[in-house]
Amino acid sequence: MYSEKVLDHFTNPRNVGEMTNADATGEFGSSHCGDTIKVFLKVEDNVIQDIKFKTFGCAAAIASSSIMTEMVRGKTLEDGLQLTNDMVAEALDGLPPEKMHCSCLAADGLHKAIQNYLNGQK
Amino acid sequence: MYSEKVLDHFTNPRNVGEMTNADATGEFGSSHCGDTIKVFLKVEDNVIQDIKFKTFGCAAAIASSSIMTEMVRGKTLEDGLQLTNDMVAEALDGLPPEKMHCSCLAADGLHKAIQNYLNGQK
Amino acid sequence: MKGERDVKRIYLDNNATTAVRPEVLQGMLPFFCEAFGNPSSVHWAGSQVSPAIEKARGQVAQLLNCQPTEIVFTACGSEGDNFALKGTVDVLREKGNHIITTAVEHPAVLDTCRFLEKKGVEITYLPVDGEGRLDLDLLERSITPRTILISVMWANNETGVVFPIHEIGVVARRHKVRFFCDAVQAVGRLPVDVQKAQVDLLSLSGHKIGAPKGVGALFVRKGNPLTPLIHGGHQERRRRAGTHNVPGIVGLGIACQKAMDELSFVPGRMEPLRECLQSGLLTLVPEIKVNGASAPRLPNTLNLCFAGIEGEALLLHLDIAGIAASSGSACTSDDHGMSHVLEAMGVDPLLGQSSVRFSLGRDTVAEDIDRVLEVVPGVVQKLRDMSPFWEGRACRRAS
Amino acid sequence: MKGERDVKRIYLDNNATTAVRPEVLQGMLPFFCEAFGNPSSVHWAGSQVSPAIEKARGQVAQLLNCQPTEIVFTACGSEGDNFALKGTVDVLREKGNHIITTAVEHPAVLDTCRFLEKKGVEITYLPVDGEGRLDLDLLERSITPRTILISVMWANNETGVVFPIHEIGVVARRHKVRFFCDAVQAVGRLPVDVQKAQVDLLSLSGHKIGAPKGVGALFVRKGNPLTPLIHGGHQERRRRAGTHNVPGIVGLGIACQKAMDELSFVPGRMEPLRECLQSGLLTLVPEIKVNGASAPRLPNTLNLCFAGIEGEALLLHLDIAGIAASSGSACTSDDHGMSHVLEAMGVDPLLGQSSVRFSLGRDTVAEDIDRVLEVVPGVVQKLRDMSPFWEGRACRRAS
Ligand SMILES: Cc1ncc(COP(=O)(O)O)c(C=O)c1O
Ligand SMILES: Cc1ncc(COP(=O)(O)O)c(C=O)c1O
Repeated sequence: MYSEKVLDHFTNPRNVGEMTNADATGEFGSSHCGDTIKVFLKVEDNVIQDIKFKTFGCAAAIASSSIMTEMVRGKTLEDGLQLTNDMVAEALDGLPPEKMHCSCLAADGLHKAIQNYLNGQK
Repeated sequence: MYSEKVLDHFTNPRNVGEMTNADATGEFGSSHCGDTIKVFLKVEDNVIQDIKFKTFGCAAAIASSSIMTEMVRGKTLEDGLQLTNDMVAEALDGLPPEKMHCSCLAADGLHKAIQNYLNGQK
Repeated sequence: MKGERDVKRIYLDNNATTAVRPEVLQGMLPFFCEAFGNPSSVHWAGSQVSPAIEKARGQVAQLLNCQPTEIVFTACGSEGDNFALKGTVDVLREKGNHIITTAVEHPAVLDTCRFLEKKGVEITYLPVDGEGRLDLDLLERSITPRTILISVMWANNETGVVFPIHEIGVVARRHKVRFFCDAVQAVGRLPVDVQKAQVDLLSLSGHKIGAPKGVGALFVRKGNPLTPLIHGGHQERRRRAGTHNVPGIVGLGIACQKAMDELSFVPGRMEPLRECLQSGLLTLVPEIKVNGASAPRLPNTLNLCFAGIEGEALLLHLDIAGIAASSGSACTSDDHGMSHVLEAMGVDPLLGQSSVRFSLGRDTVAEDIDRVLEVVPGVVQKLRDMSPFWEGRACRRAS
Repeated sequence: MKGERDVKRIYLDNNATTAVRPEVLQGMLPFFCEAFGNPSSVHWAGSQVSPAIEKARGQVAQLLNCQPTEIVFTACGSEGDNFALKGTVDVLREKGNHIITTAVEHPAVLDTCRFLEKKGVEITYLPVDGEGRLDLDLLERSITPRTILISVMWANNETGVVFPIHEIGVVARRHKVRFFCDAVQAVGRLPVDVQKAQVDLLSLSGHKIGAPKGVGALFVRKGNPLTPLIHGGHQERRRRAGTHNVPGIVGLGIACQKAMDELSFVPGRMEPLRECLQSGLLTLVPEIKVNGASAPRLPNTLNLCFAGIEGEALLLHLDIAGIAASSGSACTSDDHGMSHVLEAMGVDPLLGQSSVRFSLGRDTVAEDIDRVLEVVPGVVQKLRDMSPFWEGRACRRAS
């Protein structure tokens, strides 16, 4: 059902945890299934220096969250905003069709955090 | 499905055939299934001296016809009239429930022949 | 009743059911005690099993030339027939309430139609001619704006008569009427291609093609919604609830695969044997009638009437000689009276009672046919000799 | 996904399905390739087989304490449920159109009720309390002169909660309302006696008791006519058409026989293991909730909520450790969101998403339970550590 990549990120999720000195946080809950992500960002010079997450959800949601953090760490905020759930799913070598919606969680949580950061700077 | 007795009378029916010099004949067809018997009687002193039959029908009908002839040969006409389909079925060690109606054929055909004989004598 | 222990058993009742093919059973075996999971489960026990279901779905789809998603697994041919008819009536109730079928369908279709008739559905039962053939023009003329379904079997189970499914498909498409075909007897014996035939729904049953009893399939063309017959769980994309019959489905897949592999030669091997049986009987036994003789027929089916005798009595004699055949459909063999199929063909009621069906299988060999030809004339003679309807014809026979 | 090759596989999902018992498979084997006949056929191939069907019917009847003629073989529990509900609605349409059921039935009942509702049947879905229990008074008060059926399951598949079937039977009899019981989860785990329970219809499914998938049975009390779900041939006294699934039926018979033999000790062996699992988890893992803890429950079922985490993620971790369990019913495990059973029990929606069901089988041993107790605390901790809903509770856990 799940790819090796999903299983890897599910069993050994990267960048799990909280950040006490985050520059921004974003929380996103899927209305579809109740899955929820919380994203913590450390930003410097428009670049995501550090990122952490906490996720409540199924394996697909957890793996998506984990790989998302790897995909955007060290990238610019613009890069982060351009991350799509398809990119997340693809990086995981695909997700079962009925689990595709779980990949949104990761991208949407990230976008929320970036927006919060940008709003805070204004 | 069928008893050994039925199979025996079906494969080796007794008294099959016609009788050119019969004292009476009787034909009976079941309205239920189209099975038909023709009974030939030779009567002397109120006793069934000889009996033959021809039957169109399933194994139960043929076996009933055959055993019926054995049951009444040498018996009086009154005995013959008292023969019931239950007696026929019993003599065959029973018939499957859905085949019970086939045993009527034999008794009814016999009764018809006896009635014809008695009517002819009147 | 049983064939004697020392006689060779010859099975010529393959339209009633077939033996499970050994390779089918082999393929099924791991799914009883080892890979026993519920394919709907996400853990190892389920995920061991769900690919096997999907593989089987692909195998069935390939045989019918459709998409795997268009296959719904069922428990038998009868379920598929009920599902197609009742499901269509429910879902197209707005559109109309008229069904066109034939007088010679299997009871799973006919009885369902009679049930639906009681619920207010109008049913046209198309007649057949003396050879069991449909009148295609009459079919087309029977279509009204309220017609929601045409239900015609691919091949008749009793006589083997094959209907012009491709032509009916054209008519159905032209009038935009949904077309259901009960192909239970045709699958594996004829090429059954749902694209060429333009059918929208098509039922098949595993046990007629070397898969086990208890499994079947319904092809449901994409875009043809159907109300489930069995509501409940999400199985089969919510079209048929109930835990999957995993071993049965796996077996059905393998049987379809095998049928596909063998379609080029197995039917071609059966037909000459059937011809040999037919011409042999016609030569050896006077006053017999081959039902549907001049219609296109399944390569394996021979249905005959033996004037003057009753079919079941003949069957029992054959049985004692080790030969399994059937009178009409196995489903009605404990009913007396004539088969509805022969009745629709206008066969004389008395003659109709003498019908016997021989249906060959892929394992049937020439020696089996020889043996039948050896046995039948004698027992027919014996029964005719004791039949009140044969008197006076004795001479004819002798000539 | 699969358990690692080197971990011992522990199957604790017996409410989803069970492995076929070896003695059941052994008994079935002759009926695939050798005794393959159609039991409706009169020749040797059929008569070899029909006694086996009747033997199995007797075995099922004995387990339920009814007459063999009151058993109708089906393809699965879902078919039995649909048959009982739709067949009753059709046959008692004159009498009324109200059905009383519960909010926690299996989808095979609930979905069928929703379908019937769309057809104008009035359905009362009785609520349950926080422990999953019914209010018997409310049930009785819900009966109207138009009530034609009470449909209550014997035991709930998700929580194992057992309903007071005998008391409901008394109420149904008193009001002369037909009573159907989905006993799919109860059969083989509790004594199920249709006379004591005074039920009129009762469904069971083979694959929950060591028989194969693809076979089930419906008890239909004499004098309770039921419109067939599958019309067609004369099988099952015209109550269910379709060629008999001979091997499946034989297997069901043997499984019922075994269940009968073992009823005195197998459930009694499972219950302490379940208690051990329950108390072990309650000790080792903080903030968990046993669903239905104070209601009477099946001896093999344990349903828990693990606050702060999502059930499927926990299941996958267990799966990787070789442990097969399930979240709610296997039938809905690919649905997200809370089970309708826990919802009806008023479980908080977030908590409801964390539910996991362990269901023991006759082969479960103490080592299996030990292993689960070894694995669960760690993975729960791991998931809670990454859950945004667990923050701030970390201290509580540590205490
Ligand atoms: C209570 C209950 N009823 C009905 C069913 C349906 O049984 P089957 O899957 O055999 O159709 C199940 C099985 O999940 C069940 O647990
Ligand atoms: C043409 C036809 N349709 C339907 C059926 C019913 O199939 P099953 O017995 O698998 O339900 C049969 C089998 O006798 C058949 O020959």
